[in-house]
Amino acid sequence: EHDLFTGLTRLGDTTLILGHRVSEWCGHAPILEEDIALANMALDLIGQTQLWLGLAGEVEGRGRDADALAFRRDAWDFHNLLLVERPNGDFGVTLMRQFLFDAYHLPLLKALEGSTDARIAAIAQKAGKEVAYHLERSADLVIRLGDGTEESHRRMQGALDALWGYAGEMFLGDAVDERLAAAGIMPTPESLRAEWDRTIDTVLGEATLVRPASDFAHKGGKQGRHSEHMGHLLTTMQWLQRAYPDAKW
Amino acid sequence: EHDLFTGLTRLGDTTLILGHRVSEWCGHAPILEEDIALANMALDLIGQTQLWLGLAGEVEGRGRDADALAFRRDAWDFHNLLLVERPNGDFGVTLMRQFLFDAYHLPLLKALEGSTDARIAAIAQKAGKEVAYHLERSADLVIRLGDGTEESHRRMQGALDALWGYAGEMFLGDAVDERLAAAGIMPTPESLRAEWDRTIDTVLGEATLVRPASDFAHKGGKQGRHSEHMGHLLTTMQWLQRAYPDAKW
Amino acid sequence: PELLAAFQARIDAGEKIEPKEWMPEAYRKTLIRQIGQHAHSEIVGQLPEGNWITRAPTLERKAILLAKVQDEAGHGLYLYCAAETLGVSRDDLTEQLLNGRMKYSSIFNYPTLTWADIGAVGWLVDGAAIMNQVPLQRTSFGPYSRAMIRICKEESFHQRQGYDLMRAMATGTAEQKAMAQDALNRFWYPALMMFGPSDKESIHSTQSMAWRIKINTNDELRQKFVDQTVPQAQYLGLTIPDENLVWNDEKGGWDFSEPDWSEFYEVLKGNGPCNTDRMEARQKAWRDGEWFREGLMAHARKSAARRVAAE
Amino acid sequence: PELLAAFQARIDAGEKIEPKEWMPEAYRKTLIRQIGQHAHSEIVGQLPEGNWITRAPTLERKAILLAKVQDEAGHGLYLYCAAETLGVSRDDLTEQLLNGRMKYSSIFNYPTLTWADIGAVGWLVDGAAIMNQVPLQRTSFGPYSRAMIRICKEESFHQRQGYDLMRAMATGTAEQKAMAQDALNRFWYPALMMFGPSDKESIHSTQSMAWRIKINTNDELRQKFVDQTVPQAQYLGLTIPDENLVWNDEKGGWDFSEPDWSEFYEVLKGNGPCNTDRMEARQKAWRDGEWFREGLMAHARKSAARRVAAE
Repeated sequence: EHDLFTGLTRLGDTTLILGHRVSEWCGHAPILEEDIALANMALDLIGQTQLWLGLAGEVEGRGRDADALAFRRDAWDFHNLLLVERPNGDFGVTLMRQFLFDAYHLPLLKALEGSTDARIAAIAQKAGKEVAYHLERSADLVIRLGDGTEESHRRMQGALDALWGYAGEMFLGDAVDERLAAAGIMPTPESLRAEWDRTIDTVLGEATLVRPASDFAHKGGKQGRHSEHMGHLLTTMQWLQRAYPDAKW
Repeated sequence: EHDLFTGLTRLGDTTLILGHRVSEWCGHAPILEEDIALANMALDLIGQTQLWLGLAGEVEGRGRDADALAFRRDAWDFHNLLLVERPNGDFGVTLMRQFLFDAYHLPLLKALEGSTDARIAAIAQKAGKEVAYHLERSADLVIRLGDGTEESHRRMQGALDALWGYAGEMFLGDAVDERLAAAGIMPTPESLRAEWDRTIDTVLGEATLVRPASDFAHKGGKQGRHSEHMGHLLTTMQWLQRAYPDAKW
Repeated sequence: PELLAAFQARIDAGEKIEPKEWMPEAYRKTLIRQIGQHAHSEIVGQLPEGNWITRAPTLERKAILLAKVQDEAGHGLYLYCAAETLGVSRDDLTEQLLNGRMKYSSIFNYPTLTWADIGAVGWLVDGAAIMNQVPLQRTSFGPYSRAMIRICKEESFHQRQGYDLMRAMATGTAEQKAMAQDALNRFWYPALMMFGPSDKESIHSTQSMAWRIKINTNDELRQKFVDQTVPQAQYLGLTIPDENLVWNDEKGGWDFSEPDWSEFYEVLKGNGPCNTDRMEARQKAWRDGEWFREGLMAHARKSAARRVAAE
Repeated sequence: PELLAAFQARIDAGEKIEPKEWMPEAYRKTLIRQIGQHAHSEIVGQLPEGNWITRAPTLERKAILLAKVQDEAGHGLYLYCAAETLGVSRDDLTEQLLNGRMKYSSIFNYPTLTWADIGAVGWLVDGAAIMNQVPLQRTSFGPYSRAMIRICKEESFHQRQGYDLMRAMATGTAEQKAMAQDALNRFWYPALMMFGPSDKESIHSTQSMAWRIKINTNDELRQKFVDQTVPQAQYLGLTIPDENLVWNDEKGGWDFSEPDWSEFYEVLKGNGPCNTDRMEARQKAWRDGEWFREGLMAHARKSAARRVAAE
């Protein structure tokens, strides 16, 4: 059960933190269509967070709901991927982060649709529809900007290079992953790599971007070891719940 | 007594928030000498905060010490000037904010040295020595950058224009100020204007910068009506005390 | 003059004017200004609410706020499209916003200082906006009228959500209640200002009303807003910050104090608490996004060239 | 070769070498590298601590941390000055830091994740640094030796403050204690790495020791550090994350596990948790400060010209 709780927080914390990062763009996007798209994506991710963390709280059975998990834990209890806590940077970094993640997120959800845990399968099914659209959109934009002007190409390649070291963690399993996979509850991270590689190679190819050669991967987020950025993000995200612990909102 | 508490928090909140803003530069200044100077200035301002807010807590007599006042109030209970909560911007904005403030801070402290309240006079005397140096330094840099390259001139003039609307609040008294002045405890804000004007005109003249014509003044900080920036600053500054209310540090 | 008379006759008959039909130049210009300002307001209006999205206290509230801001950006989009049918491009309008020649609603130059302000914006600001917009569903220009119908539906949803947030605050802890009251104190008069100065002062009103670009007078709408809002505040247990507020049996409405119109003109001049920050935020977004927009255009040109080459 | 022998004789006699005196080119180069790296470490070392200055939990702790970071920038300044006496400018050295040709201490590529990390940095990182630096007070190059004397005094003050912070955490609430233990867990092995790989692996060591640029072997210093730190951890009630830690009566010291040297080389290669962020922060500071530095220089030129004109 503790494994399941951990696995669910890995899913829910990742959508939460990415949703938060995306929501930081609100009102500052380069065109109105992107303001709309980013808000929509953040909304989807926060919605998925409610489901994953809600289920995590249920599984834990200690009376913590999704909000308690989102707003009352400190950094080391979060299990999100390091990739999603990277700062937004310019719009190219935000977009590339989204694409690298979407290309993993979709096969992950497809695999979770086959979970032996019906609750997980149901959430994955709902989320999968949203994320299929996220991937379509982020892949399309990566292509258009990679194969756009010299500057847009340079920025997208720079974003790719900068984020590449944070992509590998998505495919690094640990003992928890293995046990969850053995029980048919969640796929092993490694099993998602091939499809991701295919998507990445196809899209980067069309985008005229060069896939970095290094396979070094930063890790630790899934185990609660985060970057310095995480603590700053939480000061903002959790402010009201921390400052007014007795309030209902 | 409540007036005295308010007056003291106006002093201490202003040094606190400015000290915080200055400390945000740590490790990011344009030259090493500035890293040192900024840390030193922040240190002075935080030291002054300890004295002002410590005395405020004493005067209030409800068991709140300087830390309780600094870390456990929300934005509307802070009485700092709007000027000091302005974001750092580029180094020119930070420097200009400092200069506009120092040129007011020094005569303020000189006047406070004559306070009928001996505790206030003593703090002012100690702080005055530090602030004399702050002003010397910020005035000198404003001159050198104003009369530097075309770009440094443009940036300093831009900073001056952007901050000008926040300078006037330093000289706007309210009923609290009047009562404190009547009791000989603190000077009226208005009484500090002439010396400030002289300093500003001299330094801007040497710096080849143009004093903005407008005398519009944003106000409200002293009364607890802040800008949107204040809330964000507090999420960071107060994080640990809010997240771990039972801890001693 | 004959055209003009026919045009006015159509309006008087309640017909909609469509983009390709003849219209007086002044009608077109007035509409562009009004629709453009309205669109800009939706865009700039994202900022005060966006200010709290990253601090929303629950996932549900965060989702609601995100959905709301998304809707607002969407409204901006409809309205720019409506304006475009009058022959002005979105980029033109944006440029006029950024160089200060076009305005946006002054209300967004006030800051959102506490979480309760998000409630107050929904309840009072959207409330006032709806009051202004409901009649515009019947405006004479077809695309504008249709955009308004869609927008009003969503806005009234936002207003209910804002009121619900306010209710949670007003019935919460002492601190929450204080935040709620403070938000009402700060937003009440700016909300009243949203209807504009008394029509006695307004030059353009008569012509706009004849053209059915404006349907009610500012004072009518302001009265309606007060009459609607006072009982809502009472229900929340909050006090409207107006000592002169009193029920007037004769007119069947509330008497209330005028807002401080000198503040209104000061904010209009650029001296509101947030004018500079708002404009800077929009200018920065536009500037930082230049490479993105150019990248997309370059790609579109390349794709088009490839398609031609392939034919 | 005669010069060389005489030079070595002076060093062996414990004399100080001063900047204007003859010295072998390799001695000069080695010193520039060593002093430069040390200076860069002070500069980059501001970042992990600066990360918590804005979140320091009390005014007193904030003041202490500010004073410490200020000292470190000051140390950077002395050291750059010492390096300048060897004929290399600060700007040169800075450029080499920013383009990656010179390194800074790898320890600063680890993040500060909780407030306890600030204590751990003072206690362990400054502790290890002092262990390295105390012997360097007796180093053969005069300016370096004098800089070290001044630096060591301040560093040991920092270490005591770090230990005091750690004590407050370790004797605080359960959460604070957990943060303290976690900080020790994360910083223990990186601190051990600060002494460098075993001297058996180190190529430069022999020559450097002959020149008294290096006084003790890496392993000696590491042992000394462990022996000093273990009882301090015990006093705090914290557990050193090493199952093999055991007192060895024979050698009169603790046996301990080697750090994971593959991690060390990985971090050195640029793959530490914060290498990229640290370099970006420094590059951004330098880039953003260009106009400032140029402004000052332009003003200095103008002033000089005016003085000349006035004469």
